[in-house]
Formats: sequence, structure tokens, C-alpha cells
Amino acid sequence: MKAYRSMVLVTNDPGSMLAGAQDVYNALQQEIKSFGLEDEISLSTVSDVGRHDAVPMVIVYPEAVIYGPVTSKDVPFLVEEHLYKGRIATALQAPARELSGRIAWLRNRKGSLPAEQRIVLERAGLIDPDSIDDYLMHDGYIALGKALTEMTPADVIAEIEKSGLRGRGGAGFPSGSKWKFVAKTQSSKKYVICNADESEPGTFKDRLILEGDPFSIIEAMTIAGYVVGADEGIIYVRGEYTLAQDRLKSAIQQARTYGLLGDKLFGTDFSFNISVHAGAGAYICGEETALIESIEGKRGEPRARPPYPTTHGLWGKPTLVNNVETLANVPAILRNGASWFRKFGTPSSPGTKVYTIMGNVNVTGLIEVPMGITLREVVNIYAQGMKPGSTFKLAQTGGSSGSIIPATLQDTPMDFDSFGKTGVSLGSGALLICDEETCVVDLAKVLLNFFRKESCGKCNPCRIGNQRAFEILTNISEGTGQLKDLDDLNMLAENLFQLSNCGLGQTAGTPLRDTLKYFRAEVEAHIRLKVCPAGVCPMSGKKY
Amino acid sequence: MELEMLEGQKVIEAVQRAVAHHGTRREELIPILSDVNRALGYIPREAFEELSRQMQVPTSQLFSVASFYQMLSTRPVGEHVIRFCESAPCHVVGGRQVWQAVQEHLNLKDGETSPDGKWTLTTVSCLGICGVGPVMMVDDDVYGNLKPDQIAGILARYVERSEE
Amino acid sequence: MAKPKISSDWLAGCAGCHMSLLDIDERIVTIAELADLRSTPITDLKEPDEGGVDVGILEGGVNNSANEEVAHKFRKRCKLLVAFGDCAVFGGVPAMRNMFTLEEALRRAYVETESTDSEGKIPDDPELATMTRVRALNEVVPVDIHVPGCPPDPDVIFYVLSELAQGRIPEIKGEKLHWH
Amino acid sequence: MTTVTIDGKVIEVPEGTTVLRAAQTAGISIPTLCDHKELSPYGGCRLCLVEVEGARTLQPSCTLPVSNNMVVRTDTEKVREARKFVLTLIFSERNHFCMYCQVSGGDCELQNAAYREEMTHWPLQPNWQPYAVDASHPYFVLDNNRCILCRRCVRACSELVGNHTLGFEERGARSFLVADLGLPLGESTCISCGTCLQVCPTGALIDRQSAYRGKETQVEDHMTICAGCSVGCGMNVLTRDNRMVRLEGDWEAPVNGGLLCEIGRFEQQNDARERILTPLVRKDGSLKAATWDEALNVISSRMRPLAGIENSGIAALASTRLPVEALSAFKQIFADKMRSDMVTSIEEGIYTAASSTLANEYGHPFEGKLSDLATADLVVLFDADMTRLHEVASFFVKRNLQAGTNLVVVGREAGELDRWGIPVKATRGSDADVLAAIAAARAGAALESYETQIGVPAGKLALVGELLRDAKNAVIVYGKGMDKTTLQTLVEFAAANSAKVLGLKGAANSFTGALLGLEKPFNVNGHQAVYLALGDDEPSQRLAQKVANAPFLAVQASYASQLTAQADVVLPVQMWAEQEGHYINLDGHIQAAKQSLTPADDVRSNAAALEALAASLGVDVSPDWREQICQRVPSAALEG
Amino acid sequence: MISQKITIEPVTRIEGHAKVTVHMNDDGTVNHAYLHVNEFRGFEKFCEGRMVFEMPLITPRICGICPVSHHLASAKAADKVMGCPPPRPASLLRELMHMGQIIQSHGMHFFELAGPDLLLGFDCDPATRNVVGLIGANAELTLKAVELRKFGQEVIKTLGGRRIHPNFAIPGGVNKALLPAERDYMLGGVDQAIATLQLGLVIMKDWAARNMEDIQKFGVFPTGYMGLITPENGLELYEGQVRLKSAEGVELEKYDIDNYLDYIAEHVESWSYLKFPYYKKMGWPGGVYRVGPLGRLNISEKIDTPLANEELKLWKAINGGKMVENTLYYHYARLIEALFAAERVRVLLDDQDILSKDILNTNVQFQEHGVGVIEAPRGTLIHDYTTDDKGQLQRVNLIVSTGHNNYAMSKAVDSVAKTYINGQVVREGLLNRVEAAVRAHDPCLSCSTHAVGQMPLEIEILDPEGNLTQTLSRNI
Repeated sequence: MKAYRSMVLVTNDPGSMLAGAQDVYNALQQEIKSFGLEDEISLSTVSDVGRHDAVPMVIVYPEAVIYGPVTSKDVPFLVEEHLYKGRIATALQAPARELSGRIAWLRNRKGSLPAEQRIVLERAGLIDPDSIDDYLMHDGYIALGKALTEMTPADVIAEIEKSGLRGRGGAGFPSGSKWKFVAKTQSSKKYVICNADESEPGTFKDRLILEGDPFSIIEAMTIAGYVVGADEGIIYVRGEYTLAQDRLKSAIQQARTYGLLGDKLFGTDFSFNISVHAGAGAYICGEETALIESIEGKRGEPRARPPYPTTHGLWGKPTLVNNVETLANVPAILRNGASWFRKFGTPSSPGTKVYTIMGNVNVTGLIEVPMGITLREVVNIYAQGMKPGSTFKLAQTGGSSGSIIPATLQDTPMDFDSFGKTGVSLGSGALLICDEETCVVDLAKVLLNFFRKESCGKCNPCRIGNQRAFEILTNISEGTGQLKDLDDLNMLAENLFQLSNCGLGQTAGTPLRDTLKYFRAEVEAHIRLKVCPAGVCPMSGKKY
Repeated sequence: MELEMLEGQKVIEAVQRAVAHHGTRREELIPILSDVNRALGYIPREAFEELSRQMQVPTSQLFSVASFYQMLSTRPVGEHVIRFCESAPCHVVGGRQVWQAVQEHLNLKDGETSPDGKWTLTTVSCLGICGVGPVMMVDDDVYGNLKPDQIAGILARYVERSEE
Repeated sequence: MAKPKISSDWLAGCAGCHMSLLDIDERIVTIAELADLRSTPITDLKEPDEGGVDVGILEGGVNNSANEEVAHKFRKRCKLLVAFGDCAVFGGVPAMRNMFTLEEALRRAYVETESTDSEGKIPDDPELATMTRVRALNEVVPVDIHVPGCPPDPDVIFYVLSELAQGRIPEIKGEKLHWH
Repeated sequence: MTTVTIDGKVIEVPEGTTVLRAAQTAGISIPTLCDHKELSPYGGCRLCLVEVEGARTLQPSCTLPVSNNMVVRTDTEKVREARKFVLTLIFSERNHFCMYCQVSGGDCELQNAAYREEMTHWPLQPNWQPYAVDASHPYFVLDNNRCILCRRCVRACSELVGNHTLGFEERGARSFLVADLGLPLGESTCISCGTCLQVCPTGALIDRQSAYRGKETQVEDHMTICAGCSVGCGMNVLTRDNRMVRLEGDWEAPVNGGLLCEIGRFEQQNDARERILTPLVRKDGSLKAATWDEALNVISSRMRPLAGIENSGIAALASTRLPVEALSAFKQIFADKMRSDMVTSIEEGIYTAASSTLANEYGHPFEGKLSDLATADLVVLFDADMTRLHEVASFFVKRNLQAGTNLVVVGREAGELDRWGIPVKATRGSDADVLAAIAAARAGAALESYETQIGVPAGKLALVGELLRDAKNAVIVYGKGMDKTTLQTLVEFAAANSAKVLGLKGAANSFTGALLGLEKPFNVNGHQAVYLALGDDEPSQRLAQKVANAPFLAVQASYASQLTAQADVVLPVQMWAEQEGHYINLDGHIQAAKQSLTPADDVRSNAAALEALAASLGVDVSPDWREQICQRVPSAALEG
Repeated sequence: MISQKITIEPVTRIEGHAKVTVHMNDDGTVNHAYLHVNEFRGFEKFCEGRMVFEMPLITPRICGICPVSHHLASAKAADKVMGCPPPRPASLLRELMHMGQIIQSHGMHFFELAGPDLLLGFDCDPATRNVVGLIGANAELTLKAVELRKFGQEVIKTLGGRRIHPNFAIPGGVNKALLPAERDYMLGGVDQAIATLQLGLVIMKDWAARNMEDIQKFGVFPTGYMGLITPENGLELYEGQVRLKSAEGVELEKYDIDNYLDYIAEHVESWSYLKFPYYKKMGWPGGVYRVGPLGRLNISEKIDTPLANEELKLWKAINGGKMVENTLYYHYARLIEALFAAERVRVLLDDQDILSKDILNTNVQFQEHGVGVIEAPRGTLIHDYTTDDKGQLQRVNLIVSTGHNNYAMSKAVDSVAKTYINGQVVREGLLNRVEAAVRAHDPCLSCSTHAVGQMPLEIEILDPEGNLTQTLSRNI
């Protein structure tokens, strides 16, 4: 196994690819060769590192110098200066700007930013996601080995429970108990499913984990398989995530060849295999029973629960369904122990949370920070404040079905419980920061439009309710609303929660409810004064 | 000009290739449909019928499944397909204006195909690259950080391309 | 005490509900004793008294600007407003027009119909009211009591009127509740 | 057993029972729309929501299994509000105009539910988007404006009928009911069994024949047996003013569990044929109206002298659509009393001859039951055409295919059922050869020779053989025209594979025909008089030719036909819906048909007509038909 | 220059929705008065795509005053579209229902709508000039009137289950046979109905004698006349050929309704939602004609029931056998027709087929086109359907009773305006005559525009330049 002097990463997020990352990569390959450095320097790609202002970027570790935007013409100079002569090519460095993500963390060692704490993204962007060797070099498979050789399934569950790990899919269900349910259900056949159908608008953390550190998921699933007594795992990956699918497939292949997947792992009787199943574009398939239906080749319509997947899942067998981010925590917990994990976050919500920051802020992207930081911190520190000239009006947390939080609530710590108290959902960790240019009616309309299209259509409240709400909001945005509409919207929001079959319908009303709770005046202006304060809505008044 | 239909043989082949690759177990249905859709741009009638024979699944079920998923199309599409992300994150950072620009430029609305069969314009709920919104896909190419004034230029490339 | 004043009127409906009202037959006398029938389509007073009346009854959906004015006038002048019959309750058969554009409907009626001569045209004299989408009464003004039915059954109507005339709010359920 | 408390009532129900069923057993009614007792729980409409102690939200009682000590409330304010809201949404989704809907006023489950919740109006208005009215189907119309997407029809089409014509397009607010790949119903794979019509809770599926002809409160129900074929489906004949309004499957019926086919539900409702309402006697060349006595006298005076004469006596033929009572009397009169040598049935035993002979040789029944199809893992149709007659039996097969039951269709020409299974179409050779080939395949022998012999690819035969080997509960269904030896081989082959055998029987009472020995080929060469007990049967050209030269022809029939035109005497009799009587279906169920329509005064039941004939012939017949049918061994055990 | 504006708002006691504008000359005389009909619903359009067998229940919603006319005309059109002519008993039962409606509609119009004018006088105080006022003035008569209408409505309910928008006629026949008890129940009411109508005739004649001046001045003008007719040119309200007579009483046409497009066309004026039908061969406006009671009696030579036939003779004598042109005689004619209908009820109930259960022809053979016609209380009603080969509607055309009278009403309003309005301060009672001119035709504008609403008959006086001038409201 080979050790390199330094590692060069080229960003390959869509922005970078559009800006010619591929050419830069090729050029680098060629130059490194021409300087005869191919044995000392590893070259690979890294997906979204959380900033998009200077793409494509070339990042050189261990110095963690970021160059960007780099063109293929710059490459010869860069290689010669930095990699050959060892001098930082300051001319090509990305504009000095505080960054989020791995880079921010490295910078922060020099003490300029409050700490990000990376657990699930520890390796993302640092290792070569296509190399199992690289993964092994970075503590890969220590956890699995430990679990298989030193721990009984019960021990593992105990450790996970002790760690207080909770599902990162949104609901925050204690992972340990979930594992326990599946483990204690008697059945000759069980499944472990990794829910990687990350379709929540504004959320792409799972994509980064899958693209940047696919092996961690495979290791975690294998551990889960051992614990619950399953011999088959399926990763249900969102259809649009083609890169992630390829990475996972290659990773699975490598794991097999290394004997870390397949029969009699670590010389035990435990055998485990994993396959990748690609979705075909349906938000609802993020709901675990809909996801299972989809794997079975059906319409992605949630089942009635009970019975739950833990007892009647895929093909009616006990099935453990965990979200990507949740699983990504498992190896670290087993490696470092529950107490280590509890050092981060809050007592009730230990560990970290990966947030995706979007909207009218200076730095959009992705951060992994301890549970419990506040919106204000996110906006002002990590996102580097609002875009010039714009002021913070509201944030939506947790994606489409997340809560609309007015500026006044931006000091609520973001963890499962404190959010729970204020009726706010942490959801997928998406943080959409909006400025005064945003109209709440228009925003709600966009969200309801999403739900009326993504509802599976099986149950009446969700299928019809979202459509009606969307139409009412459309009328309001066209200046033809009535005050009666506000009561109807409230009625819809409340009943959607009470009556719907699955989480989609039950939470679809949340943004609606919050909008009317915190921004009623603005909505009423559309109706009473026939004006859109933000100047967004058409207010065309047409109806007949 | 109406959309040109795919001749039967090509369709059958596409289905057979997909089935050969995935097998005929029911859980392979969605991957198979995806392959066929990728190969033909959409899933034509003949494809469903052939698949029904091969998998012993009634066409009504195949159709119900296919039409459920947003990435699968049961209707013919234009030469180039534009998928515009209409999610909130893209919307609030300028997506609204860009969407206007696209519609005006092509004189198409959501779900429409241009009379000359060149363009199909659809909205999608999210493309999963919200970090660079507003985003749209033209065929397999992704475009991020869009501004209204870029649209004409971007779409022009495809006109040239298809005229070469 | 003074008899409660009742006014009624018809909008975009078929007059069937008022005909059904006449179908209470001789019980009309009872109603006339209990209540003071003010403006109705079968009396010669033209609109609810300026001073207001106790009960206003409207048949028919809201189909044009003229209907709207009447609806608002009734809401303003009536303590209790009754949506009388299916058209007032949800639009009724005329609401089927909402499934087409007004233009389509007018063109069919005044230009395309087989019997219309070659000079057919869509009437557009300013004296004519402006057509709108057909709406339920409660889409235009708040409604206190809904009496569905196409038309409501005479017995139901008599029940509703006598309850209202005696200052009670009618309860429409069980045998009294039908929409057809 | 699990104990659950619903509205204060403590109820004991078996594990896995849903809250809805538990409530129903305790007489607590919960309103539903998407639920149907014959269909799998769906949980879509949310009208049946109830409060469950400890649950965060309201729970759908139709899908929620009871758990021990569960406490449920079905009539709280919260629940009632929820129902109102659900109904409000449904009425706001598409375009419901009750005032001219054919099911309004009692027959609409949606409207009834709204009445029950005391809705005088709904707060949310629809967006008035128009939906298609699909009128392409000959028997019913699909008005999507009234569809509430409960999917009862979709579930019925796949779970009960197994035809899988109906499906769903799109999702969310754009969800839409479609046939096949979005075809108009009239051009789809629909087989017009009408089950979807029977389960639709609204006026979305409109029955063309019965629309506006009477609500359930205005029609009379008559629970009876379909005389369409030997499956013997239970059905409800709905009548008004003594006219058929609609035919519906009887959900409680043991044989068909509510299903009917195109013939049963639609075709037999409107018979355009001209009725015969009075006896007719041929006087100087033409048929003249007469009294029963006159007509009977003409027949008896003509036939009495012919009693017992071989070959030149009486030839008698009966329709196997007649009730047992009539067939029994028929057989006694002509075979036993008049000792005629030519007493048989219209079907001439084409379905039953071989099986009844075999049964009598064995001395015991050898056929299985229709219910065996429910548990079969392999069904082999051996020359058994179920596409028109016996179609309901084919549903029992088709609806299990998705669950893994295998189907092999052995026959000569292609049939409708081929596309559902593995067609084995012999182009050469006899039934015996085909059977031999299959046996060889089962035995895993070399198949090339058989391929040349019957023209079926060896590979396909091998596949069939494999299926037979793997099958635990195989059922072999055979059809008409089997010769005894082939059937015997088939039966023994089945026995060797511990497979059940099921024989189709054709007309409603051809099993009875077999038990009475009415199975010989019919010919009238030299017979002096011919008596045709035609009933409401449709006579074939062939039959008309056979009797063309008969010196004397008496016909008892419900409808005018070429035969009645040829006849010297015509006796008017009741059609299937007018007469009572018993039928024995293909697996031996003895079932009673009830009278649904009152016949015209001068029209008698087939049995009564024959009894009158017996009287006028001066012979007495025993009314004990059970004794009559016991004289031969049935091919399938009789019950009831 | 003289300028004034007079406003009546709205016109009541008609089933409709309309408005009048009067254009003045410099000398203060009326130049011309227009009748604007102000509603529109669009049945011709929104019935497209529905099933033809639904129409007998959809189209009655055009009008709640004569729903049975639409119910039956629709069923008759559907019979033809579906190629299943009803058996005789079904036709008898349908006609019976129709007679019930003629009685209730005519009865209600004479006693409850026109009655106040005739019995209380045009000049009576508006506050009491209504049916309630009538109760006060003549309770006994009013109750008789109520009873009369009740009788007609009960006939409808007995057959169709309800009085308004019944469900009875279906393509090929009817959905319910008549029971003996039901027949006897109806027979029981015939005598009293006839008596009441005869009383009505006495009142009518007496009123006519006392108000001959009004009658002679009131909307008297020549037009053609049209309606259904029996083979022997007797009064026909249910089924028959269409007869069209000229103003001089000459028979112009006798045709089958299937060919109506060869004889009738409709003219559109931009100032009214109500179209103007006319006799094609004479063109617009030469070919205008009147329908309804006046028209029907004018084209009939006799009536096939004795009592009504005697009354017809008297009526014909009014004008020495020539066409009766006086608008106010609509009321007279209406009563004679109602009398016929009442007598006809007995004839039908005595028919030996009336109790037959042979009420439906289910042998459907789609013809894809069909025209249904009936004499609605207010005149000839035509439903014209075109479907595909499965019975789904592609085109719907409707020509409704009041439409035929549209020109006549405008003309009547015009002539009344010219007679009673000439610049001096206008008395309320005179204004009421303008309403009466319209009301006399018993316009059911709900039918005509397939819409209904109140009728704000607003009289606006415009000067020669068309400028609106002074106002005088009747309620002042």
C-alpha cells in the first residue's frame, strides 16, 4: 500500500464541471506525469466542498491550499510552483474568504472560526472516494472489525443506545431502539435498507457523503446487518444521483474483492451483501414504506402502518431502514465509543448535524456542526451574513415541509427537542435563508405546488388538500383572495396533519401554518389591500 | 410537425437489452423502465406490451408504475428536454425570473412540447444540486447559478448542435 | 311583537326553488300570517326595505354583475341570509358552464347554433350585465343558512320558513336533508 | 383472540382483525368509501378515521389491526369533524352534480355519507376543471367527474376478476383512473364482466341499461341463480313494474362470491326475441291461437299411439337450460312411460357423456370442486374454453396468477386465455397424443418424437413437464368432446400427480341432463313425432334441419323461432327469470332458482307444461326429481 | 326640449329577467322602446360531452316553471337519438304529466301572476297588488287557485315522484307504470279543476267587458302564429306536426319538427341575450310570429274536448273568426287551454292502456341525431341533439317557447310605450301596463335565455341624441 507526499483534489460539483473541471483534471494528470511526480502525488476529485464562488477549485493537502478558479492554462504553472517547487502559487489562490466545510475546519485550526465538528463528513473531500485503500488508511473498517470480532450484536446495540444517536432523516427516532426492534423480530430473512432517496429540496448532504465517503455507508450497513441478523442490504439511491450510484457500485465491488463484503466476514459466520437500487424521481419514496414499495417495483405509495417495516418490511420481512447520515455516524461511534459521541451536541440530541445553507446569503453550502447551534450563528458565522443590501426575513428549516422561522426566533437552538417545543421541525437539515425580497404567499405557493405534485395521491387529505391550498394561495397571489381563505388554509393545515396517511401529508401543512402564524399581516395585505408588500405576486386580479 | 414515433424494432431491442441486463424479477421493474426511458426518451406503447410479455406483468400495472415516477415519461418528448427546478431554494435565489425567461424564450409552458418537436419544457421538484441554484438540466447537461440573460445563449448551443 | 320581515329574490337559477315555495300550497296562508312577506318575485315590492328585513332568501348562483349587486344588497339589508337551493349553495347546474370559457359558451349559443342565421353575433350592448364565473352564494357573501335541494322539498321549505318566521334557526338534517 | 374496546363496548375478535370489522361485528357502524368487504383494505378515503387512545393522529379503522386492550372511539367531535372535512375535500375535487346523477337519492354511497354527516353544503369549491366522460364502452359509461379515486374498481378488476384492465395514471392531484395504457374502455382489454360497476360507490360508472330506471328503494330484489352456464352463479335480479332493471352478482353466493360475466350481467337482460304468449296449433296450414287443452289434446292424440315403438315412434329433445323439475318430468314421460328410444338433450352430452360413463364405471365421483382453483398452484386447461361460457370460473384462475399460480392452456386453436399462461397448441395428433406428450414431459422423457407428433416445441413441453413436477396442488380442467378413454387416461394421469380434475359442463343443467341419461346424439330418422322442450333456449340451424321433415312436431318454447314456425303445436313456457326450479352446476351444487318476473297468464313453467302433457297422455310422473337423478353415479359429488 | 326618465325596477310577477329602454323624439313622443333580456347560462355548450340519456334530467334545470316541458321534449329527442320509440302507454303517461303541468302553469299565471292586475286592477296600490293582496281581496278564489295549481302539480308528482324536476321520462318510455289507486286519486280532482277554470273564464270575460279600451289599445298588432296541431287541425299540446299561419289566417306551413331548420331561423340583436326566431321564407323581421296560447288557438280550428271547444268558438267569435291579435287575450286563451288540459286528463286516465306495464322500449339503436318538440305552456319548445354512435352529445340546440314571442314582446312594449308615454308625468299604473305588456306573454325568460333572474324592467328615456334624461320611479 502506497503513501503519497501530497494529495490534489479537483472539485467536480456541477458548477465546477460546467467551468471546465474536467480539462483541469486532465491537464493536472498530464503535468504531474511530465514532472514525474505520479508516485508522490495522488490526484482525485472532490464533490461540493461548500463554496461555489471560485470553481473549479484545486485543493492541495496537507497544506489545504485552495486554488480557484483554475483553468487548464494555469495548471502547468501551478504544478511547477506548488507540487514541484513547493511554493504556494498565491496568484492562483481563491479569494480569501471564510469557508464552510472541511476547509473551514482546517482554517479554524489557525483559529479564525468557531469549530465545525465533522463526524459524518470527516473524510468527505479528504480521501479518494474511489479507493478502498484510502478509506482503510483513514480508519476504515476498524469499526466493523471491532463489532464482528469483539462485540455481540447486543453489545453494539447497547453502544448505539448509549450514544443517544437519533435518526437524521427528520423524525429523530432513537436509532438504537429501531435496531433492537428488528434484531428481536424472529425471521429467517431480514433486510437492511439505506434510505438514500434524498429528494428534499435544499438538501444534498447525503449526496456528499455518498460521493465523498461511500465506504462509510457500506461499513455501517454491514455492521447493522450483523446486529439485526440480516444478510442482505439495499441502498435506495435517488435516481438523479448518478455519480453517487457509480461510486457506491465501485465501492461495493472493491469491498467484495477485499473480502469486506460477502461470505464469512472476518472469519465469522456472518455473511452480508449489498446492492444499489436507483429510484426514478419521486419525493414520496423518502418515506420508508413507499421506498419499500418502490423497491418491490410498485408505485411509491406508503403502506398503512402498523405493521411497521421493523416487522413487515421488504417482501414482508423484518427490515431496518436508516438514513444515510444516521448510518454514517455508526462507524465513528463504534471506533471512538458512545461517550466520545456524547461530547458533541446536546444531552438529548448528541452528535453533529449536517446543514445545507441556501438562499440570500453570502456563503451557501454545507456545514457539519454540533447539534444545538442557533440560526443566528449559522447566518452570521458560517453563511457570512446576508447578501449585501438584503436583510434576514425568515428561514425555512428542514426542507419543503419544514417550519418557517421569523427573524425573531433565530436564537432558538436547533436540536430535536428545543425545536420540538416551538413546533419547529429539524427535518433534513436544509436551511433556506430568505431576505425581504421574499413574499411569504409566493413562497407558500411554491411549497404547496411541490406537495400537490409530489403527493402520491393515495389518500384524500393529501391529494386534494394540497391542491386546494395551492389554488387558494394562487388566488391570494392574484389579488382575488378573501379573508375566508385564511380560515380555509388553517383548516387545511390542521386537517392535513390529523388525517393524512404518511409524513408527507402530515407535515405539508407546517409551512402553511407557520406562514399564517408569523406573517398573517403580510398575507392579509394581499387580500385587503390587493398589494404584495414584497412586490413579487402578480396580483393580476384575473379570475373569470 | 408532429413528434416522430419510434419504429417497433428499436423499441423491442431497447426492452430486450434492459431485460437481459436486469432480468425479469419484479423488483427490477423500475431499473428496466429507467433503461428503456433513457434509450428511447420515453416509454412507448410497444415497449409496455413487450415488457408485459417478458415479465408477465399486466400492462395496466406497468403503466401505473411508469406514470408515477417523474423521471419516466409515458408520452413522446421533444428532441431536447429541459428540466427546470421549481423548488423553493432555487425559486428564492432568482429561479422565478429565470423560469419566466425560459418560458418566454421558447414560448412554451410547463409540460409542453414545441410544435416543431425540438423542445420539451418541464418543471421538476428538485435536482439535488441546490447549492448552485437556480438550476436546470438540458438533456443530460446541468446548468447552475442561472441568470435570465444566460438562457438564450445556453439554448442556442442545442439549436446549433441539432442543426449540425 | 311585530311579524318578522322576509324578502326573497332569485339570481342565476331556474326559479324552481320559488316554485317549490309556492308548492307549500295553502300553507302560504300560514306563512303570510306568521311573517310579513316583503319584496319577492311574486309580489310587487322591488327590493328589501332600506331599513332592513329579518330574513333574506336568495335562490340561484352568482352569474353576473347584476347578481353580485343583489347578493351584496341582501347581505347588507338582511339579518339572516339563506342560500336557497343547490344553485345558491354550490352553483348548481349553471356551474357546469365553469367547465368551459364564457367565450366558448356565448359563441356556441349566439353564433354556432344550427338555427342561428348568418348574422349571429355575441350580444354586447352596454345595457347588458357582465357575465362572470358561476359562483355559490357563500363565495360572494357570508351565508347563515344553507337549504340544499334541486329544488328543496316544499315540506322542508315550509319548515324552514315557519322556523325563521318564529325566530328559530332551522336544523336541516335527516329526512329534511337532500340535494337532489 | 384480541380484546378491544370500541365506544365503550368490549369486543373479542381474532388476531389481525381490523378495527372496522371488529366494530361491524359489534354493530357499531363506521362510514366508509374505499372499503369493500370483498376487497383488500386500502386506507385511501380516510372517512373511517377513528380516535385511538395514545395515537398522535386519527387512525383509519379499515387498515388498523386491533391490538390487545386498544381503546377506540368512533363518534367523538374530532372524528365527526374529520369526516366532514374528508367529504368536503372529496366534493371539492371533481365535479359532482347530484341533481341529475342516476345514483342520487339513496344509491350513492358518497351522498349517503354526506347526509349522514349532516352536510348542507361544503366550504371548499372545486376548481371546475372538466374531466373526460368515456362513453366508448357498450354497457357502461365512465364519468371521471364523479370518480373519487377510491380504486375499488381497480382492486376488483385485479383482485377479484384478475383481468387487470383498470389502473392508475400519474400521482398526486393528477391521479387518474385509466384502462391499460390509457385507452378508452371500449378499446381496452375489458371483458365486460361489470364487477367495477357493481363496486363503484358513486355515479362514476354509469350502467347504460338501468340508468334512471329506478333507485334501490323503488326496485325489488330477487336472489336467484344465473342460468347462463353450468357455473351457476348466484345473482340478484332487480325488477320494477315486472321488468328487469339490472342484474347484480350475489356477494353471499357460495359459487361465485358476487362475480358475474358479460352473459350473466348484461346479455341476458335484454332479449329482443319475440315472446310466445299463448298455445298455438296448426290449422289448415297456419298456426292459430288455441287453449292449453286444445293444444295438449292435439299432441297426446298424436303421440299416445306411438308409445314404445322403436325407431319410428317419438323422438324427444330437451334444453339443458330447463330446471331439474322439468328435465325429470321430461325424462319420465318420454323415456320411462312412452318408452321412446330417442330421448336426449340439446347438448347431446357433448360435455358430459365421457365423464358420466366413467363415473358409473368407477362407481364413484372423480371430479373436484371449483373451490380447488382457489388453492391451485398450477392450472392446466385441457381443451377447456372458458372465454364465453364458464367465464367466471376463469376469473378464479386469472386472479391467482400474479400470486404465482401457473397456467397451461392446452388446446387446438388460440383462445382468449392464452395470453394469461403458457399456450400449448397442438397442430397435429389426437387429444390422446397430446396427453401422452404431456405425460412424457412430466416423466422427463425425451420429447423430440412428440414434437413431430403433435407439433408443439419440445422445449415448451419440457417446461410444462417441469411445472407439473413442481406443482403441489395442480388442477386439470377439461372441456367438451373428450372421448372416454382419453378422459380415463387424463384422470389417471391426474391421480398419479395428485392433481384435481374439473370438468366443464356447458349449459346450466347439462349435469342434470347427464344424471338423467339425456346424452345420446339426436336424430329423427323415421320417428313419427318429435317433441322439443326448448324452453328459452336459442335453437341451432342444425336442429331445425334435423326436425324439418318430422311428420309431427310439438315445441314448448318461450320465444318464437324457426322451430316454432315449423311446429304443429307450440306450448308457451316461461323464460329463466319467470320460473322456479333447481339447477345442478358443474361441480355438483344443487341450487334453487327463484321467480323474479311474473309471467303472462297463459304462459306456464316448463315443469307445469310437461306435467300437463303427462296428464293429457294419461301417464303419471313422480315429482320426486331427487330420486330420478340418483339413478346414475355423478362425476362430481352432489351437495345441497 | 322635453326630457324625462322613468324607472320601474324591477318588473315582478314574470318568470324572467329583462329591461326596457325607450328612445324619445323631440316632440316628447316615443321613438322606439327596446326590451333587453339580461341573462345567459349556456346550456347549448355545457351539455356537450354529457350522455344523451342524462338530458331529460339536466335540461329541466333550464326552467323550474315548466321543467316538465324540457323533461319531455328532451326525452322525445333522446327517443330519436337512441332509436327506441316509446310504446303507446308510455306516450299516454308522458302526455298526462304534460297536462298536469299545463294546468299548474296556466293556473298559476292567471290567478297568481296576472290575477292581481285583472282582479285588483292596474291602478291598485303596488304594496297589495300581489297574491297575498289577493288573499285579502278574495280569499275563497285565491284558495281555489291554489287548489288548481296543486292539482296540476300532484299529477306531476304522482308520476315523477316530485312536483318540480320530476324523474319519469327516459329514452324509450317512462320508468314507472301507473297504479289503479294513483289513477283514481287523479280522477278525483278533475271536476274541481274544471270548475275553477270555468270560474276563471267568467272572471276573464267580465274583466274583458269592463276593460275593452285597454284590450283594444294594448299591444294589438299582426304577426304569424305557430304551434303543434292534431291531424284534423285540432288543438295539440303534446305531439303532432307544426302549423304556421299568417297574420291573415292563411296556413303557410305544416311540417315535421325534424325539418324545423328549413322553416325557422333565429336572429340575434346585440341588445338582448334572447334570440329572435322567425319564419325563414319571409325573413327577418317580416317572418315574425307568435306562439303560446294566443298562437295555438289562432292556428287551431277546434278542440277535441267538449267544454274547451265551446269556449274556443266564443273566443274565435271575438274577432269574427279572424286572427285574434290582442295581447291581453293571451290570458283568455290560456284559460281555455287549461280547461282543455283538465278535460284531457280525464280522457287519458280513462284510456284502457293507461295502466299497462308496457312502458319502455329497451331496444336501443343509436341514430346519432334527434329533434324533440312539445307545446310548453308558453309555446313551442324544441330540443335538437347530435351525438356520436355511443350517445355522447356533440351538439345541442334549443329553441324555447318565449323566444318565439321575443319580437312580439318588444313590439308590445313599444306599442304600449307609444300609447301610454307621451311626455306628461307618467302615472304608476300606466307604467305597470308596460310590465303587463310583457307579462301578458307570460314570458319565461329562464327558458328563453336558459337563465333566470329577477327582471329589473327599467325604463330609460333617451333623447334623440341617445343621452339619458330625467327619472321618475314608480315607487316614489
